[in-house]
Amino acid sequence: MMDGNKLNELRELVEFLKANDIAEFDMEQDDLKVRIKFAGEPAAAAPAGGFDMAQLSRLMASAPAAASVPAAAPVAAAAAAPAAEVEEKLHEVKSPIVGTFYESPSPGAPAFVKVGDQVEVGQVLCIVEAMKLMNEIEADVAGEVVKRIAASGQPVEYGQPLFAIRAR
Amino acid sequence: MMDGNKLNELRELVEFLKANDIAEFDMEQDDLKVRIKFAGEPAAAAPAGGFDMAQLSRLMASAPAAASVPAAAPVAAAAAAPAAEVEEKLHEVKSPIVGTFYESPSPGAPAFVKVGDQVEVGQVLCIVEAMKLMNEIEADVAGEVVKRIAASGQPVEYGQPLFAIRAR
Amino acid sequence: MFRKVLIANRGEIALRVISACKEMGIRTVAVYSEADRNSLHVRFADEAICIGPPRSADSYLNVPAVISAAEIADVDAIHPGYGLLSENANFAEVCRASNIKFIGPPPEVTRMMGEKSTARQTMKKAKVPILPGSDGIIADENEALEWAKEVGYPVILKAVAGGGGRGMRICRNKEELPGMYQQASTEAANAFGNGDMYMEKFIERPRHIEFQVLADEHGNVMSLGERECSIQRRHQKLIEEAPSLMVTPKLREELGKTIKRALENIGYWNAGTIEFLMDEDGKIYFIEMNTRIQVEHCVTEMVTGIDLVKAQLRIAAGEKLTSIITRPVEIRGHAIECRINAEHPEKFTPSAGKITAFNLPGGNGVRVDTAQYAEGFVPPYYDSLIAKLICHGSDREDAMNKMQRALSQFVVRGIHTTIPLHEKIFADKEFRSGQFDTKFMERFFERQKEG
Amino acid sequence: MFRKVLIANRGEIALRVISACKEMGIRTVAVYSEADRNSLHVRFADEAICIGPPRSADSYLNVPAVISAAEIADVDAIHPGYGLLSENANFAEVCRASNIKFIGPPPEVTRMMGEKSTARQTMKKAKVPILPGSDGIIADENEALEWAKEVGYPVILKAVAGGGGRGMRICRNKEELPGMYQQASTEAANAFGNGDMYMEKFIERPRHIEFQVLADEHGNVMSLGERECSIQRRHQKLIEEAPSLMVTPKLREELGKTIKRALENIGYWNAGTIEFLMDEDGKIYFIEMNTRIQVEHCVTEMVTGIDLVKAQLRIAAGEKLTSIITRPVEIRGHAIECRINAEHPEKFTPSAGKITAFNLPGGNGVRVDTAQYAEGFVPPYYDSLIAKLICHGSDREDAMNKMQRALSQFVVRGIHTTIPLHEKIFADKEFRSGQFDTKFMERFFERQKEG
Repeated sequence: MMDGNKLNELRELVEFLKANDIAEFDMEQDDLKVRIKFAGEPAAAAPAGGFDMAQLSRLMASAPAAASVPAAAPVAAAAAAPAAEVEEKLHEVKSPIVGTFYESPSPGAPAFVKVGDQVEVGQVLCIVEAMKLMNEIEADVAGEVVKRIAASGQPVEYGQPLFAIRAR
Repeated sequence: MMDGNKLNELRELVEFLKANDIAEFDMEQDDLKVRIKFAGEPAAAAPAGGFDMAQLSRLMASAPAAASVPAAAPVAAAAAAPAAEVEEKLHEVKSPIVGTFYESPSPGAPAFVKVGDQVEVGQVLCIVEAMKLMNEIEADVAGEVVKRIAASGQPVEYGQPLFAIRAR
Repeated sequence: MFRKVLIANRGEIALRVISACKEMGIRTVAVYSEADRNSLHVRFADEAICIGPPRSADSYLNVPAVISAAEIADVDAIHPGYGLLSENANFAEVCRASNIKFIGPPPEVTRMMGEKSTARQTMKKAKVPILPGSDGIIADENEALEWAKEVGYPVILKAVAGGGGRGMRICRNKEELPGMYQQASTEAANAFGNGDMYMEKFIERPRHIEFQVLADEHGNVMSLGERECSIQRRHQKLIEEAPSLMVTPKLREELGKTIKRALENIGYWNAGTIEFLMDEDGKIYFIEMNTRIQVEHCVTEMVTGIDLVKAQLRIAAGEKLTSIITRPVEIRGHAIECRINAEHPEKFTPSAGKITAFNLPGGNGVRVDTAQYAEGFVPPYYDSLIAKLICHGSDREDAMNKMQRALSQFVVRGIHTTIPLHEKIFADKEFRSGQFDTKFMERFFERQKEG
Repeated sequence: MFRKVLIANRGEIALRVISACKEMGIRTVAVYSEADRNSLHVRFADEAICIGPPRSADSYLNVPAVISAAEIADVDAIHPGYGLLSENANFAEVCRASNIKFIGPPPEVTRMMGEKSTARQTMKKAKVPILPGSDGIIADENEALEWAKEVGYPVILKAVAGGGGRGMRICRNKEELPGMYQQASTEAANAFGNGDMYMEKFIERPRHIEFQVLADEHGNVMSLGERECSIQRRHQKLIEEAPSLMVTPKLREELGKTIKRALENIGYWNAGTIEFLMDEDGKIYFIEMNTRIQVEHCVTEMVTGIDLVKAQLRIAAGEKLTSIITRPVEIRGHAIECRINAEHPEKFTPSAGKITAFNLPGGNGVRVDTAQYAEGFVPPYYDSLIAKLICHGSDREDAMNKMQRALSQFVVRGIHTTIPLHEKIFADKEFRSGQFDTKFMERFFERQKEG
């Protein structure tokens, strides 16, 4: 219906209208008609959830990432990685809890899975230890393990990608 | 949908409308129709000076102009007028100094010029008094006096438009 | 001193604690929910760990997540700020079990002071004047009538487990008491799963006055004077001051001594606040104790010159009060705090969203505590407090004039804030007179409607 | 008190004066050049008048424009801030002729203290220790040699009309003196149209220490203690402190008394600053007096609790010092100011332009004086100072730690600022030791290059 270019233009238009507190906007040109009317309170921006990263404020955007998450902090070290993966449209298995990532059930034991393995839904991929409890993390899609993003023994934060899986 | 040029035009248009406190705007031209209606609080009113509103930062733009230049301050009272004139591309004779505007050489005497007069370059249009000195302000273009913007006896600031002249 | 501290909070108080730690050379670890990824407490901490989704219950109130973050970041201590986990004795216990120092009192004392009737008994024993009322739970209507006779009407019935006005009734005579007792108890049982009631003397026009204390682990207690917190809307403080116009130096000293005596006996340590009501005759009655740092701690800091958050950290690290506060406490000038909330200034509806313009007032005697910034975002999930504006002047008049000036230079666009409300309050004659009570806001709104 | 005051300045000091006026209930009139239309001093004044194009000479320094604006706005008084017209005796005279109160000393005194040799004589008479040197202009080489013999080598030759290092020579022996005298005099004649020279004892490693005074129109003078201003780059102060580690309470009191005696005799009123050099042995010598409020006045405000700008206004309105300062002046804690300039932090090239992000630090003990804001614009026409960051702590160590914390939270994007430079200075061992002198920055840059 709309190509990416048009969508970008529309996004720009809407953001512009919002920034200018415009409540309604109608436009007709050739075979194109646009009518935009904003609901409710003016200036209510996008919700805190998903889309916000794209609209990072200028203050944060222009700040060196290291300022908030220093490279030295292992927790955050891997957090930057997934961006590249996302482009390949791989499925990411994310940590549902804060803790320490382990690829195998005990030291020296073989890893639950390795890159190239085919996994099923519910298959244990790794352990995240939190407060002395070993939490088994299961695959939520079936497919091929393309990458192990976290390193064994590494602290992980909530929502941090652990594995990339090419879903089948 | 809309090319960058059009978006720029629209941006300019909206800023202009905001600067002029316009709440709704409809337009038809050839196959183009535009209708704009502003939300909520009236946008920032016209600024103290002339055209600078377009360059006002967001902070200043969203602030009521009354904060910096109250309506009660005679200095700024007439300052809002020129915006409308600009569209007609009239030449503005601006005050080169801060002072008090007088349309005639002495109280009760006829004005130097009146609306409709044809003036020549160098012809005295008015007086601006500063520090007890009467400074004659001369026309810097030849043409017809379309409007006297400042009122006699009114304080004027540097750069404030005094007359609008349709240059010939 | 601690090497590394985790701050289990968000917003201005998280940044306040981070700043105190930085100034003391302590490394800081912020925790945050997904909604706070771009918050300044995340940006300005040395490390930051995402602990869960936006909902507080799943992130900031999620004890395993916070403890796990503390473990992987290898911190020595956790500062809970205010609200959230700050008065959660279970959390303090888990910290203890995990060998992480909880920056607050021992969980036993938090529990004791958290139960209103126990707190009353404790204070009563130490001869702190308490509001006349039932010594604990009232068994039935008849006991309620007896207590009311002893206390004298009007009385107020309150739920032991209560808060926010539910399970609460004001009774003016013995005829209406039995019915109200039943109603309130039923309401409390429905709301809190506990219908137990207690009774207090009802003061028609009370002032809310609270005393700031510091206590160390070695049994030393110090009073830092009082705060006047009567400007409230629905039990939410809007404006706080120090000192209170109603507290004479003599009263301040006497109460300070009494409080000291009370706390020395119960093994309390940390900063703490003893809340009182003052009646129309200037008599003062204990109501409850808060065992955390408070939102309004800054006004005490301004008039005493003592950094309360640093004091908390030093106390938790085992230091003695005598090494933290080396001079006699002296009250200098007058300080006022305005809570700037992301709310509509008349309707009080929360106003989340993107901030499009943000100018902070500065200059002489002006302090701002905030974690907001231009183009920041106020998420809809949490407390609406976005900034505290604190002004310190030579006297109350000077402080009020500074506040008016500062409010006029505090610009926030994109969301609604309570700034315009504060501007009106500071222009109000009754407020400026200093002669008000906790019903002030009701009268103020009436006047605004009329005006 | 004045009804309405015009502020003949821009930037942070204009906003500082506007804020003081607002807090005192005085209406304010801002003047501005076309380049400053969107500045906060324009926004926050009650009225604002454009007085000319961007160049200072055509606007802020344009006496007829400023006076005319004062007349059309019908003000009682003009506050000149610092720089610009603040020490222009002619401007003060025009104000007087126009029946507008100039907030500063009488023009006669400004003239007297503006001439260095006259100022020296005045101070010498009052027994203020002055730097040994020629009593006025040196007629020729021979007189120069005689003076140098009396003063003792090394000596420094300076131009009477001078400034900024031109017409200045350090002479270490009698052989090089005659040639240097000729060179310096010629240089001064070319630069200032006046080749007159004077001579002072040259101190190898001096500290710059200055005393803040207030004086009223009734002959009362009060010293508010000193500031340490030795951290300079090319005679531009970068960091100022109060008190100075080198000034003992005894020296502070003695010098205060001497200064008081000196100023009582010359009919001075207004705030004022007496600048001294301190030699390696702790001996202190008068060098010059500034008859205006200074950039660094804030550090004195922080440690004394006295508002200097309000004091200026009250003095100008005829009040007595005894009613302005009612308690003995006491120095409390330690304050440090960093000048945040829009300059490259290493090359010091001015950095005008649009600010794209701006986050001010706040919290306990942090004061920011600025007229900048997010998305504001730094015009290329004026002084590069965009903010002053002032931290007040219990002692120097505490103030330095606060400053480091505050600098780390001060975010400015879009232009370069000296924030990174300050961060490095506050991490420097010599700076932290407090044992430095006006050559500190040279050594600091050397260390930076090596490191």
